[in-house]
This record gives sequence, C-alpha cells and structure tokens, in this order.
Amino acid sequence: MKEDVVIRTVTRMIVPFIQLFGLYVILHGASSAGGGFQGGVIFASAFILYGIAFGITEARKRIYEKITTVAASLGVYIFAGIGLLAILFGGNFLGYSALPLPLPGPEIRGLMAEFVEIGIGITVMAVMTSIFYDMASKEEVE
Amino acid sequence: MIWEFNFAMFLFLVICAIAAITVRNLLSAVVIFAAYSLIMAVLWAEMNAVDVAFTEAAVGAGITTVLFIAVVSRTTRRSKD
Amino acid sequence: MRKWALFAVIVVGALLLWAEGDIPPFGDPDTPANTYVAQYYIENAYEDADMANIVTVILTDYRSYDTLGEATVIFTAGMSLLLLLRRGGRL
Amino acid sequence: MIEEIITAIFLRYNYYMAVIIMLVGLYAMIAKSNLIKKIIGLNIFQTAIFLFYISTADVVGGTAPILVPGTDAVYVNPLPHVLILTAIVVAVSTTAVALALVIRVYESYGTIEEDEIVEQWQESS
Repeated sequence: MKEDVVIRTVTRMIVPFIQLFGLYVILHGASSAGGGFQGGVIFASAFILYGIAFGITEARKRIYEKITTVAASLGVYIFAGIGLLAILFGGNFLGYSALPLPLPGPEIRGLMAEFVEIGIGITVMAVMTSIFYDMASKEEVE
Repeated sequence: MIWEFNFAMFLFLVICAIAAITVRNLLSAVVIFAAYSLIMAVLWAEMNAVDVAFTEAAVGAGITTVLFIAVVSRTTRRSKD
Repeated sequence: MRKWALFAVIVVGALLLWAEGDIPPFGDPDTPANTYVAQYYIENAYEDADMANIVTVILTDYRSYDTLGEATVIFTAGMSLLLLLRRGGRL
Repeated sequence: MIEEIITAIFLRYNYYMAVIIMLVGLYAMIAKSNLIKKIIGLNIFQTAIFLFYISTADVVGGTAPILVPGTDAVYVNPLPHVLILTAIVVAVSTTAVALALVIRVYESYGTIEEDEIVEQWQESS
C-alpha cells in the first residue's frame, strides 16, 4: 500500500472532483435530488478517500482536527442563528419570511433555506471526517 | 411500482441479509451488508423516493461500510457464530 | 438461547403478519396517509418557498425545527465519539 | 377462500417484504453473540422500518416529488421521505456511537463475544 503509485495518483486526481460534486449536491438541492446531508457526506468521503490512500497522519495535516471540531459546531450555529434572527425581527423561530430583505416573501424563504442547507452540510462534513479520524487511528494510552 | 422488479430485489435483499448475519468472517459480513444497502437504495429509487435513495447510497453503502471496516481492522475478524 | 430467539421471532412475525391485513393496499392514492397534509404540501410548496424539490421545502421550511434536531443529533454523535475514543487531551 | 388470501397478500406485498426483513434483523439482534453482528442486525432492522415507511408513500402512476410547473402529474407523498431522511441521519449516528462502544469493549476485555465478556465479568467478581 505504501508505494502503490496507481492509488495515490488516482486519488490525487479525483479528490477535487468529488469535492466539487459535493458542493453541487448541496447547492442544487432546491431543484433536484440532493441537499445538505447528502452533499456533506460526499464532501467528507473525499477526505476519507485521501486518508485511506495516504494514511491518517498525512490527512490530518491537510484538514486539522481543530478545524473539524470547530466546523461541527459552526454548522449548528448557522442553522440556529438564522432561526434566532427571525425572532429578532418579530417572526416565529425559523420563520424566514420575517427577515427584512428587499425581496418577495417566497424568495426570502428559498434563500434562507439554501443557507440552512449549507449549515447542515458543514456540520455533516465535519462530523463524518472527525468520526473517521477517531475510529481509524489507534491512540496510545498514556 | 413494477412488482416483478420488486420481487427480484426482495429476493436479493433476503439472501444478502441472511448471508450478512450468517457468515463467520466479519469483513465478509460487512461487505455483504454494503451490497444489501445498495440493493435497498435501488429499490427506493424505483419507488420514486429519489432523495432517500441518494442518501442511502451515500451513507449506508459508503460511510457506514468505512466505519465498520475501521472497527473490524481495529478489533478482530473472527466471529464464533 | 437460539431456540428462545427463534420462538420470539416467530411470535412477533405471526402477530405482525396478521395485523398487516388491515393496511390499505400498496399504491392506493386515497389512504389517510396520502390525503390530508401531504396534499397541502404538494399544492403549495412552489408558491410558498420558490423551490421545486418538495422534499427540500418540507425539510428546510415547513419542518425546519425537526431538521434542527437532526443536526443536533449528529453533532452530539460526533462529540460523544470524541469523548469515547480521543483521550490524549487533544482538541 | 385461498384466492382471496392470495389477492390480499399480493395487494400488500411490500409490507410483507418489510416484515420478513425486519424479522431477520430481530433474530440477529437476539441470537448472535458477536457485537458487530448485533450492530449489523440493528441496521437491517432499521432499513426494514424505512422500507415500510417508503412503501406507504408510493402511489400508482406517481412520479418523484420534484415539481415541474405547468404540468398536472401525480406526485408521490413527500412527507414520509422527509421523516426517513431524518431517520437515516439518526441511524448513522447510533451506528457510529455503537461502534465506538465496541472499540472500548475490545480494549477493556480483549474480545467482542458477548458470552466471553460475561465469563470474564463473573470470574473477576
């Protein structure tokens, strides 16, 4: 596995395309099959593929564990923050149409739904990568 | 909604489920379970649930298998029953 | 153990298969599950939220509180794995 | 009599399929002593329940619930799809936590067979 040229070259070539497809699935969920959860899982699978081909220590240098831990809570913050913003402007919790944007009501709801999808995608991507790091790497007990 | 297709997929599903809980090598059981998930995703796509089929193909056949294989490689491949 | 498991499975299976006879036929459009709130979602999704995928509209708009719980569940799973397996004191 | 029963079964065949797959998962959860086999059984059980829900959503002649404005197609019921989408997330979360517990059990006892763990526990107490 260590000196397998084919796996490493193909991984290096294919990882950007997997990430691009993940972003497409997240952002195109409004008008076709897809959404935040599926896109986040596909995005995380790119990092998992990198970790399998190059080893966990090499993958940890590309996306730090600190980043995954912070991003996992960032996604939930985005989601709940949009809901609380709606309360601040006099609507219900997660009632998007109360937000004061210069757009008709349905378009505000569509736009905010996209932001919510991005939040879910960030959380799922970070948590899946973090779970893979935790499970695949053996930790020395001190 | 094509009942012949559903029956054929159901036959594969039952064979995969029984094989996944019967086979003694845990790595084989995990791989058979991935095949089970993929067949289930095909069945849901045929029943017009495209979002759920997409999720199952990404999660059940992808992430869950990776997690199972990570755990099997950290513990043991041997199973008594 | 194995005999008792088989016994329990047979009893549960017989009860479930007996009860399934009362379910409406597969693919019937007039079942209670298909008539009340689902029809409202199908008719009003595009006007309300300007998105074509009805599943996304329900997931992120009509029932977004549910989805917030889903995001919290997966966040909690990640944090509990961090507590269970990562004991070196790293973040 | 027999024909009526066969017709009744044929009208609801997907629900019977879901029950049979669910029983396989239930048997694995009760009878198998290997912990990873138990988790695989749990996953089979969950997917059987999902199959039941998706079956209730299907409509004869329906299409996938992605709107095409200006046409009058019949759409399948989108509500069970949303519920199951949430349930799949919960399923993968529970699977991950259960597998982490299996790793900790193996680190503590050196085995993942249920009866051997019980034996070790009885010897030590």
